[in-house]
Amino acid sequence: MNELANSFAFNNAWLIPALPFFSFLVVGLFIRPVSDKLAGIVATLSVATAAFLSIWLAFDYFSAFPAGAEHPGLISWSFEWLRYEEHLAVNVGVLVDSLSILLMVVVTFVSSLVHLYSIGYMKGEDGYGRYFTYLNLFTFSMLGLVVAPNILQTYVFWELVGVSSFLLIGFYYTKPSAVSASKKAFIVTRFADLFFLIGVLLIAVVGYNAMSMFGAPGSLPDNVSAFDFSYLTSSGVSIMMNNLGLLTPAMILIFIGAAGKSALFPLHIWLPDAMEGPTPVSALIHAATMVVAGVYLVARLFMPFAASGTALLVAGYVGAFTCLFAAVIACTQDDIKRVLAYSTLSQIGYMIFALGVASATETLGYTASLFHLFTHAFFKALLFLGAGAVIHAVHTNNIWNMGGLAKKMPITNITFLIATLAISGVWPFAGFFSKDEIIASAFGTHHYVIFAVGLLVAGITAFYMFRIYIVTFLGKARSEAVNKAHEAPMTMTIPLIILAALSAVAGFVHFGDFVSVGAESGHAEGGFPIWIPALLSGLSGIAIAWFIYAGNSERSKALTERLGAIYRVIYAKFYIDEIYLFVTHKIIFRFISAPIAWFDKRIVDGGVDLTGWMTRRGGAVFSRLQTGQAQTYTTWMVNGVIAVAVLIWIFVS
Amino acid sequence: MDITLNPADLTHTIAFYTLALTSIVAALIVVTAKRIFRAAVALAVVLICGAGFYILLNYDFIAGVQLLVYVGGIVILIVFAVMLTSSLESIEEPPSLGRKALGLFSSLAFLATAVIAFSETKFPLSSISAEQPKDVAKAVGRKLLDYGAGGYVLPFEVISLLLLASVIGAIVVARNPKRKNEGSAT
Amino acid sequence: MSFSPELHHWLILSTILFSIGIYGVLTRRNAVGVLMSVELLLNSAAMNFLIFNHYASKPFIDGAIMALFIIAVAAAEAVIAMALFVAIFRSRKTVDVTQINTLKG
Amino acid sequence: MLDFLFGQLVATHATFDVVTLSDRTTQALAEDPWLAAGYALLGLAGVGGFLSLLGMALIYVERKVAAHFQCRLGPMRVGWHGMLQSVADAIKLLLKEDIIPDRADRVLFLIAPVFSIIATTLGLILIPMSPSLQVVDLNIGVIFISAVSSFGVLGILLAGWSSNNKWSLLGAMRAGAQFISYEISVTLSLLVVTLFAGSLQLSEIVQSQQDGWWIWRGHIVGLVAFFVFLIASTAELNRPPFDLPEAESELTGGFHTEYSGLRFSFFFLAEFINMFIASALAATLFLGGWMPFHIGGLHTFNGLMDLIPPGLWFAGKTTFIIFLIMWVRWTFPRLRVDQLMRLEWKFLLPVGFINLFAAATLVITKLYFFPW
Repeated sequence: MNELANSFAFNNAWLIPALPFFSFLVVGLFIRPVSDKLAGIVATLSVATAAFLSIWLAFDYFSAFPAGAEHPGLISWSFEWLRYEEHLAVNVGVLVDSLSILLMVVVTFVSSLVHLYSIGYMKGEDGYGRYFTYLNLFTFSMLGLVVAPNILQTYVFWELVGVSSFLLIGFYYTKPSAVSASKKAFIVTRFADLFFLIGVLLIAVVGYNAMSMFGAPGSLPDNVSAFDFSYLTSSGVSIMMNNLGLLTPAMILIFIGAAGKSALFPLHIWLPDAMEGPTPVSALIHAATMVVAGVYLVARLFMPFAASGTALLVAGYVGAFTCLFAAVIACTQDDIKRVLAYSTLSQIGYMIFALGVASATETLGYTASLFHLFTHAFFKALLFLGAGAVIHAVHTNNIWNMGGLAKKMPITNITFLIATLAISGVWPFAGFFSKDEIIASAFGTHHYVIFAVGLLVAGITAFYMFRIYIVTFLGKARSEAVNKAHEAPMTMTIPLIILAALSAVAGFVHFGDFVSVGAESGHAEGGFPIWIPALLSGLSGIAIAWFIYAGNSERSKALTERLGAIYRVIYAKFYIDEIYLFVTHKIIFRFISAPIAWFDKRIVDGGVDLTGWMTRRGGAVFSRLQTGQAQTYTTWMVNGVIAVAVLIWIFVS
Repeated sequence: MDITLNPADLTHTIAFYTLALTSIVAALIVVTAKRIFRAAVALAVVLICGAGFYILLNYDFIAGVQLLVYVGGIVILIVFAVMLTSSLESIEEPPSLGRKALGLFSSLAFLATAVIAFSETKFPLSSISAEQPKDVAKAVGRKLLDYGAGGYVLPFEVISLLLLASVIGAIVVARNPKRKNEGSAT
Repeated sequence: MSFSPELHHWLILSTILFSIGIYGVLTRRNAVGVLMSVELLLNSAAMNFLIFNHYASKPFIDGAIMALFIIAVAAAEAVIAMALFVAIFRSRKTVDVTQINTLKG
Repeated sequence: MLDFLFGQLVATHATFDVVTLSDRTTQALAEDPWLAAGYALLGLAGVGGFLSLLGMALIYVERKVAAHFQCRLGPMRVGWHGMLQSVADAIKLLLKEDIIPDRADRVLFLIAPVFSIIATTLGLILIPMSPSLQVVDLNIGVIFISAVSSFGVLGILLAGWSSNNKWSLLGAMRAGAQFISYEISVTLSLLVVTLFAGSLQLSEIVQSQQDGWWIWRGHIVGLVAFFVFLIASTAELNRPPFDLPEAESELTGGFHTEYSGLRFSFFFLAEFINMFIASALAATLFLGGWMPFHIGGLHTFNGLMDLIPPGLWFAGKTTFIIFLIMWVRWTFPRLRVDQLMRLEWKFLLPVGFINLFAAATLVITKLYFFPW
């Protein structure tokens, strides 16, 4: 703490989430009705300032606690919001540690670029000011989430993220598809959040009781609350909960919440639809904010997860399955944003299974996961923004209506290619290092199935990414729109260039020195050079894509026909949505909801109606007493008083 | 039967019974008179007799206030109300027999209850030596403005507020709504 | 037995007046008549205060103050009642309380 | 406290102290109720005689004054300068037929004039005409006078109602409204003097003016109170320019349109005696009553003034104020109803309140002339 006492950025860390919030209020209430243009500028500037502050904070923090040293969690600012008991309080505050700094930097940085990009992208749209208002709110929610020092604040902002994503996905609220997509996203994540809430309450109850019995653990201040992360991640709590048999259920419940936000199988169905929002919003949701919230949550609670073991393993396999599953679907989709959405699912799967394979002693996976989060934020944002630029130019999402855009849009082409290479894991781009580390951690912890999936998906990723790259940018133009396409304006290309540069070099950061968990940073390098099969896998994917899609399109069509039914199943995304519909409509609605509705209508409402009916009838009967004659009432009153007097007299004397 | 014939006491007694008889008769006229104006006059008589009672009880100041406010103010107000709402020819219909019976029952029940209660209760009488303040008006005035323990300054203020509120309320209620937009005409 | 007025004589007198007032309140058809009967009630209550003050708490004058208050309240009440009667008469052309029964259930 | 029932007819020589009944007389009266009753009857008879004489005199004065204001002579035929005119009128009135309208409320019609005359009588007995001439000296005199004067208006209301005549009813209602309104101002100015004197008893109020009359010893406050009292009492008396309740040109005769003969003379008499009472009250409260003109501290001057008998002082002052009221009658035109109400509620009432407040300040700070 002392090292940072003089740091402006640390002392005013609350400004980082607060700036977008104030901007949200000011823009939404005062500027938006006056000037759309100013709204965009103010919103962008506020987030850019927050980004600047968070980078400053990162700089100060890592100067005070240099690479390799221990990175303590510090509370920069906090106030007591609710206090129930001595050990049951909810604070609102700003927690500064390496994890929150990482996410603050990523969120504010990507968000400010998205804001900047949006100024160009959204020009001329209806609701321009409203858009920036929502964007600010979204950024604020996400920042509030990552700086939360306790799980209840996390939960509050978690829901706020859900609300603001609902608003943004449904931004084109006149479009029925956008409306249903926003509802879908909200309901699915909300459904998952329910489990999260139960998990939170479970651990809070146990933690509170433990603290009432034994007092605060020695290393923590006396006024620590059962909700605080510092308390939840201490080993004593985990052991005790484990002994009670509650740790694994609680952690799995929390993981379900994380899976909802991070769109892990089977709660992934909202994410591909979420592209109904404006493309920069997709970039923000997919790259830096909403979907990584789940990863962040698991990372934040890594110690209890690790203590449970089982929960972590569940996370690992769910992640690995999502990773493969989404990658396979991505190979068949025609919508450029949909492909990118499935690639996001796949990459999130990587991050989650990397966390899953890690343990309290073997922590490489933790570092690798966050490293991938870090690099993925840049190239996925880049991919989406590039795709946005393309869509902006040709006004279609279907890749088969594009082609040959490389000449029309050189900057977009090059930046998109860099991102594609990065996500495919080609040296020296960022994705290579992080993905390599993930695969290595899976291998190093002897999870060979997951390791194999990781290797396979690396190839598939390269395949589908190059599929869309080749179809979109190379070859001949396949539609009229392409001929009219031209390069995007400056506000859109500048973010592309910045992100491209970062995608290229971000991998060289010695990430493990900064973000790690536990005592050792656990670089399980050496031994077998994992990067060779990983790279080979990626390159072979690129080669297959090149073979199939470069040149004429005959081969791809032939392949499609030959795969037949399998292709159709994959193209229909394994009919997951249909299964959901079937389950909800045919089973849940018919056998659970309908009886409940009947019960509600007939028994509950009927009871209320009966009360009302009885009251009305009773009123009708008693209203006969209401003659409207004041003197009748007075007679009752006088005789009543006399009766009371007589009664008092009889009973008192 | 032992009738003491202390002359001062006798005049007192005669005055009491005369006034009592007058006031009871007048009160009966108040509640039964078919011509409402006669009831008002009877009410004035009852109230004047009330002032007489107060004088018999040595509260001459209260008697003065009674005459001033009740007879001079309230009765005249009531007479006004009569004049505004009925005419000389309007003779009140007698109440229905049931209502009459009910009223008679209620009032007699009250009378019986109260009289029985009085006869059963031992009231703590003040000692013979206790003297009433010489100048009741002065004592009442001091008590009304006394803000210490046992003072009545708060009720006094409340009463003044009540009067103000009732005056304003009366104006608002009685004002002809059709004429409210006219200028300064009264 | 003495005929000279004592506490009980006074109390019975005021009670009789009060009972007559009750009868009037309950049976009078004219609203002004009801108001007059209420004045009877108030008057006998004030009288009771003075009676008790005279016979039961001689050195104090709190009863007299209460009587004063009752007179003041009666004045306020008469003012309001008269305004109400005028307003009612204006809209319904009658002050017969048995006709004023719009509150009938 | 029953002493007011018997009265305090005092028959001793003039001194400046209030002379009460001697102890022996008081004892005699207390011991023998028949004596006391006789005494009371005697007092009442005296008052009644005084009442009628005074009334006739006032009527004569009124007519003469009016005539001279209009540059004519007035009654000249009966007696010297028409001195006996009032007697002739009285005889005429007494012999007139007493008409009761067919559809009138007989009972009320008959008792209405009695109400008026009783109120007047009750007011009259309180006036201290000289140290020895005061029928009753109540310790709540001021309140009592205000109270009984309202009986008079009750009589007027009764008369107006029971006549079953539109003019009468209108006149009565005007009288009632006027009386209730102006009663407030009268009481407020009475309270000013009560504050100054520290007593409600009329004899004590007169005593308190030994060093100077309240009209000038009380600075401007006393003067203002005096004028407010004068205006408001003129209005209460239904005299011009406030004679709306009986305005001949509008209501033919107001509340007494239907009255004739003796009953009419009751109203007539009551009206004039009321004027006398108002004047006498003004003289008593503001001009020192029977108290001679004194200036605090100037003993020689005061002694000189004492040579004039107090009864004369009282008569002089009262006559002066009566003259004032008559003067006003022939000087100002009659007000409209709305002007009348506006004068009271928007002018006299605020002035009265401010004046009372000023009086309270004056009393607390003892800022009179001769504050001993």
